[in-house]
Amino acid sequence: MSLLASLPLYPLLSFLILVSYGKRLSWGVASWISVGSMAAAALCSIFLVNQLSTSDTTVITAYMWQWFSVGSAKVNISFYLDALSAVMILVVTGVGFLIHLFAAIYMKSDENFSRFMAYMNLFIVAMLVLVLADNLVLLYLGWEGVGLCSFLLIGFWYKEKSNVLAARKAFIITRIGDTAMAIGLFLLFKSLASLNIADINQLAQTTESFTLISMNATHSDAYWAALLLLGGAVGKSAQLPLQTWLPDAMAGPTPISALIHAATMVTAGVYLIARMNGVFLMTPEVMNYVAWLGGITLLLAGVAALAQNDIKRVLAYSTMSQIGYMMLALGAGAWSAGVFHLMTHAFFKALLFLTAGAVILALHHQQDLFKMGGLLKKLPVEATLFLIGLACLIALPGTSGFFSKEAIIASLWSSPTAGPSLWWCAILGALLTSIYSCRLFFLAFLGKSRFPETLVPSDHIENNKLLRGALFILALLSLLGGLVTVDLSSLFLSYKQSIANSYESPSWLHVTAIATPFVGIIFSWFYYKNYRVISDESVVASQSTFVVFCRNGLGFDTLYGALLIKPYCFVARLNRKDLFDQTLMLTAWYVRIWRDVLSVSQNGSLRWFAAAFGLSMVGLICVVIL
Amino acid sequence: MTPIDNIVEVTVFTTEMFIVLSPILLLSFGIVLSLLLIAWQRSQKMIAVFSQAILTFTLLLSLHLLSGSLLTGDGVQITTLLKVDHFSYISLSLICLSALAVVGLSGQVLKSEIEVHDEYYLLILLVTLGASILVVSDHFASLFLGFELLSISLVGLVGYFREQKYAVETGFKYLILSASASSFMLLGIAFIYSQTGNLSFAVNSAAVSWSPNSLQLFNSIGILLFFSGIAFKLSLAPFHFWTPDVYQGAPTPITLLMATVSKVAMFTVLMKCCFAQGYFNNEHFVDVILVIALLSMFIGNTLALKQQNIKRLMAYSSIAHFGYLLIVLVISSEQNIDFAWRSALFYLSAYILANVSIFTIVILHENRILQNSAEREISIGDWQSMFWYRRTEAVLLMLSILSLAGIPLTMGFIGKFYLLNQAVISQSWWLISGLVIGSGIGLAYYLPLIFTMLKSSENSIVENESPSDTFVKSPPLFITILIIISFYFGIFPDSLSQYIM
Amino acid sequence: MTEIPLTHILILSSLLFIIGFVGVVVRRNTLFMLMSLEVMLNAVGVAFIGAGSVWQEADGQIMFILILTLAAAEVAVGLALLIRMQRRYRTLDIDVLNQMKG
Amino acid sequence: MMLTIVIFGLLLSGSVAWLTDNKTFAGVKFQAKWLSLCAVLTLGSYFLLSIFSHAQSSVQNFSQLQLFERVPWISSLNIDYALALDQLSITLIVLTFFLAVICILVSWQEIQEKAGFYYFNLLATFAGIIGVFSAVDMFLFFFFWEVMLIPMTAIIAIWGHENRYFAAIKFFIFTQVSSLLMLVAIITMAYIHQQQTGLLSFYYQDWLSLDIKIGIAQYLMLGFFIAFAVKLPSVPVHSWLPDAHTQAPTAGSVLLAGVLLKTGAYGLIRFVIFLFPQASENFAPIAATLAVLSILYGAKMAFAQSDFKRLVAYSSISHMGFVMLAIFSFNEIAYQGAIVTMVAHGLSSAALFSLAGMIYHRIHSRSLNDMGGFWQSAPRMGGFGLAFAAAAFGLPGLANFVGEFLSLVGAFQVFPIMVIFAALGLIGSAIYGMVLFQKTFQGMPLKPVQDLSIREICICSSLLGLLIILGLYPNIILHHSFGVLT
Repeated sequence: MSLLASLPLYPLLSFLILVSYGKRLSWGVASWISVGSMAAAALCSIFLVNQLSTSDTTVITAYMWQWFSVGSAKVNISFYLDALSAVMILVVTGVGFLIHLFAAIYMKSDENFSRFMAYMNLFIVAMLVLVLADNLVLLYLGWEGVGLCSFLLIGFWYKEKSNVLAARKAFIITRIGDTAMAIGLFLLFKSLASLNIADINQLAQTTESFTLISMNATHSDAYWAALLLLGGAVGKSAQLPLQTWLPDAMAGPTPISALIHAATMVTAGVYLIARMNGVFLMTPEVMNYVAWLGGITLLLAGVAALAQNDIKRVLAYSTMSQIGYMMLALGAGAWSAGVFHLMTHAFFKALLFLTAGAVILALHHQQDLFKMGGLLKKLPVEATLFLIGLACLIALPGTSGFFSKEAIIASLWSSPTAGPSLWWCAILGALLTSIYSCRLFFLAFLGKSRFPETLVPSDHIENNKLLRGALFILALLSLLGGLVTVDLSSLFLSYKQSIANSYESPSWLHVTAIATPFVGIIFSWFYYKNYRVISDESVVASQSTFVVFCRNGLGFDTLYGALLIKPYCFVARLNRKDLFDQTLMLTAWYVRIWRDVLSVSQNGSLRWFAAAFGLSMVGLICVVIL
Repeated sequence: MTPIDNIVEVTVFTTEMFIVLSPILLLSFGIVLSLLLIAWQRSQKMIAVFSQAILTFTLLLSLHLLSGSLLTGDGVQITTLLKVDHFSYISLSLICLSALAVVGLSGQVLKSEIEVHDEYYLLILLVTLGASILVVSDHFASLFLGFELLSISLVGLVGYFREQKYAVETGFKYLILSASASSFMLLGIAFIYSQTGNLSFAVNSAAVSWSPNSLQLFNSIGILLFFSGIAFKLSLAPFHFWTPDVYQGAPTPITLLMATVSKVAMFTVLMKCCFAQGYFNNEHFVDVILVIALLSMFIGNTLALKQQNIKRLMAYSSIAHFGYLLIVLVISSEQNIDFAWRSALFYLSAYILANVSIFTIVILHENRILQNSAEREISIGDWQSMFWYRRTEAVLLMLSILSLAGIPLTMGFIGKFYLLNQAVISQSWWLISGLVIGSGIGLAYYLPLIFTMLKSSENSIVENESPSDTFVKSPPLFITILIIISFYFGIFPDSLSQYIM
Repeated sequence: MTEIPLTHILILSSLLFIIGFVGVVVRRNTLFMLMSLEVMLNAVGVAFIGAGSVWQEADGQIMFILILTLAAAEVAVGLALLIRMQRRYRTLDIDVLNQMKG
Repeated sequence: MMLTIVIFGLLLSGSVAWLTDNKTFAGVKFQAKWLSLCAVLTLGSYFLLSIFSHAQSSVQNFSQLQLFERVPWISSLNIDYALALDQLSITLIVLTFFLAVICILVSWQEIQEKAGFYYFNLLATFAGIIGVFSAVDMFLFFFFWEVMLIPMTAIIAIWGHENRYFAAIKFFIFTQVSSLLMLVAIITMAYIHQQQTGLLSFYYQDWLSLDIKIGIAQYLMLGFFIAFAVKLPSVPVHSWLPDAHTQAPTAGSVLLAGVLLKTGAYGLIRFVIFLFPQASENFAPIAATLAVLSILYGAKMAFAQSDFKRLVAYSSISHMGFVMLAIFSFNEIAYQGAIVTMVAHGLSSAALFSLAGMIYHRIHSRSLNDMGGFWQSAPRMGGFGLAFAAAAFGLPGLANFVGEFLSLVGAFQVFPIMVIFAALGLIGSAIYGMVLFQKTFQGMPLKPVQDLSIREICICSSLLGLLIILGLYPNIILHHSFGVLT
């Protein structure tokens, strides 16, 4: 299927062109090439999805060539498009196109513009490979590729040390997850003798030995495999315990935060779990872990978001918590809901980030909330767009976020692997979401302006129309995105009958769920009064220890620093002069000692020589006699 | 056996024996002749040429006889005293070759002195004669004669340049120590004789069982004493103390003489004696060999580290090398004797070649330096960056050092390979590990030598190395020949080892 | 006449030999070192003659004659060196001869 | 005859280059570098052509050893001059030729004084290495094994950096002592053959048919293993490598990392595994442990270094650990992985060392502290640096990933726990790769360096191209070096 095969080619081509010609390209050409390629990709993917939906085949595949063969199992470079990956490519290419458009304008003034666009294209390529891969190794290729691109883009302004460190942190932490995932692949191959995703999902159901509790280990292969895959997902999707890299990743340019760290890459973990549902369904325990991970993450992230000063970091934490929702959904077995939320979240979070970017651009790259305020009048358009985004985030009825999040919450109570406690988690999370959203909005747009200089007038930004156009489309999507119903239930398998029992859900659930956001808004309306009303008392960030603690990501960084990084560096520094080398050199030293000892015997005195002769004679005689 | 048999044997002296013995006869005749020559006219050049001629003829003769079919497999017994066989010819030719080299090189050294030195050449010839008697001797008496002829004339040579700084010291050290060594050896012989009642090697004295009965004790101690005397000459640890001093103090050609002629002769006779008397069968003797070999490997190599004076360094390395060579004495059974001979002779020839080459360079170098500075010794530093302005010599030097270190492309490696074969056959793992470790340590002083030659030439040595090398026209040719030989035999060892068999 | 057992002869000669060797080691005067060397050689001679007489052979005596010649030669060379030493160092103390070390 | 021509052709052209360097004949000024480049190219192409023609003509195309020469050499010990090829050795020889070109190109400007002798040594080393890969008479093998050391040591000792003598001696002694053990094992094998069949033989094929009592086989296997483990190198006998790599000139490091280490792996496969299957299977757990140790230790040490080349050297230790783990897991998949890793590491480490050389050529320092922000002034170099670092930490799509993945998958079937530890090496490699790349090219620009020249771009892009091709279509190697290992 050549069209499918060609899908990643457009961005790849533009990447190659941009890389090879680099700075020699003018802004116009470069942006045309990159954005144009994205448009082509988007169109192509729309066409493909259309084809998929109309034709009776549920799957489109494209086989390029055999990569290598692991024993009997062939590992091919070939793509596999079904409803799930269809959703993904729509999100990736569609949102990606809009963000490219935005970025082309946003980054215009940057000296390395073409390099930036090249990275973005490369990222899209890797992301498409990730979602289209028909086997886990190819998926891993895309997986690592997006990791590399995110590394490059976080460190795009590589002259600041902090950016460089943030990039390194992001890469290494995700790499930890990836390694777990790699081991998972080994285990899957060992027990199922295949690496093809569809086959694995099938075999996982049928193979007895896979789910069988083996003698020596306490858990089955399925358990460990699922757990290890979860490790990979956790790393990419910034869930506990590997979430610490995401806030720092905001060091990258804002379009990057929108594209990679909100819309697409971070949701790859969710995609992975959804893809491998066959494996996960074999082990309800792990499903349960997934759910709990999601639940805890969304709460902690929400709490942390409450304490942030930097507008982008607030959004980052909210991303984390929204992905927590998706994980929760997956854990609860509500696959469709999870993927649905993934899509809607991509829309509105991209909108939020881009709008924030526009605001930041207008404020001369000022990101501190406490330096903003009162922007509602100065930037009305941005304010409205932002408001729309927040509405979706809070899941006000009618918005896309509402539909997806409701779907999730609804599925929780009755789910055998989630249950009421996690339902309460979700509700609490929703509350938190609405509160920090309000805080954000109040601080940025209401109240009295705390921004000293005059803003950059919007008409000074060239192609402002285009820029806003992108935002409008996103806004539209995030408002109406809820109306398209994503039903993937046909794709996903269901539980083994053994554990299909569940709680019956009481009637008041839906009411509570819908009511929660409003509670949050009302609460914050009063609680954040001084942010909101125009008054004289200066608004400053609270410095109480708890707030600071939350602001620094609930101390995970310090914890890991003390637990892992410091010991590693210490050992490394301790043993810089290679212990083994030292020991081996010791023998040389030993020989040298002997030399000095023996050279004493060569003292040149004849009588000593004679005496030595006699003595050694005696010694040898002793050797013989004894 | 009874005295009567001896008499009967003595009376028979066929022409065949005469022919077989002819090289040695030629040599001794030549010595007498050169004495007359000296009496007739004192001319250094003439005597030099004459002795070279003598040696050459001896060499050719022995090679001819070697290729000839005179020798039956077991060799020819000439009276009880001498027994000439294949191997003794090979050692004889090795001896003559090195003696030739010594005579040739002495010309360079003697030029720097004033007076006429024809006794010098005479003494060299005498040393050669002693050595050649040793290699054919089959009897303790003849062994003793050759031994003393060798050592006393060597004493004369060692202290020859009596004006030189170390002459007396070296002479005395060598004299006293070798004298006491030979008396040790004699005592040993006396003990053995007292037990076996016969002085010829053929009688297997080790057959006398080694029960701790007092008399047999004397026998074993006798063997030990005898061995220690030889070990002294071979400068095996722990009888090695004299070696560096004498090597350093003696005139360089004489050092070469000691390093090659006397050692080859000594080792040959040692092997003859050991194999004839079957010492390898009794474990005490093997233990002693083991101890001495390991000691020599370790002490020699260790002391050579950080040694700046090249002659001393060679002395130490020779200690180590003869430690390696002792491996051939530890053989499992009679069948391996031939292989042991082959290994030993190949190793010896490799060793001789390396020594001759190195000392040639040393002598040339000494002359250069002695021309412009006062009496001094060659230290490693003088070879700095030699490779870049005196390439042929440096290449020869490197080859020989690599050969001593036992690196492929050189004879030394093949020799070491033979030794390892020998050791594996006789399964003496101790010796193998000693060899491995020893050569490991050895590299630590061989490589720096090479690196000094490779150092890029930023210092002033280059200047006073004027191309006006007045003295030598022949050496470059000589050197190239040496290079070719060492390469050729390193890559095609068969051409030599077939000759040996 | 009664036979002297071989062991006694050998022990006697070894004692003589040891005496000579100790002389070489302990005496610092070069002349005496040479003399002790003579003692050693003659001890060997005793051993040879005794052994020869036990085995009823001439070899022992022949060896002894050879040894005598050796002794003579060695002493000759030794004395020559001794004179050189006297000329150069104005002493016969052997311990001055240790310039070469290491 | 073909192999002989190749080997001695290299030697001959080397000596010609030495003698005619900077001399003018008939108005033409000879230069060693040109001469040796031509020699390598012609001989390489000649080799390839004749291999192809041979593959067409012969029935089984190199899945078994194909004997090329066998003439008696030292007949008194029944030693032959015997050369043979199979797919494994062909793969490695081709790699050698490719890297030979790279070596000559990287030393194009670096080596100015004593160029003639330098190129002689370079070519002599290639000759020795090719001999090692093709010798099937064990004495001959050992001969080449030693011969390739001497010129290599000379290269380190003459054209190396400040501390070169120490490094050279260390390198030489390590390999020499270990290979003497191997020599003893070889001789013992020969005599065992004599005991069993009545005649002495050093011929590899003869040995395959021997049946050795496991008790002895253990020791013999150890003798070989130690020699190859030192060359590989594996912890704890690795410590010659950082010094040698750091002190050697660029081409020297490229050669060492690219090919010389592979001779160790080659020896493990060809001799240890095939001659002593039983013994090495018993030994496998220990070997695997050593391998995992090397992987982790190398990664950790690499992270601790502040010297560019030293860092890469330790990373090589880590990578060769994967090879050893794969070899000793007796598993087809793992063997494929081992071979791919060998080639891939040959390319990637060569690339990184060439990069180090280019940087050294510009700023005359190897210390990472003197580097930083080069991307600003030299974006091309930065791009290549990124790609090579990515190859080093096994980014999928580049050759190393395929190798490491296959090795680990294969080994996982046998040693699951060990592979889990080995996989931690992936994190370690990411860490040092990041450090290497970021300290060099990111951060505040220190001093501007000029970007890559055409020649350097050629070097880098050819290496990168191969890495990508092998990364996306490794079957080039796998299909060809596969038959050996079944």
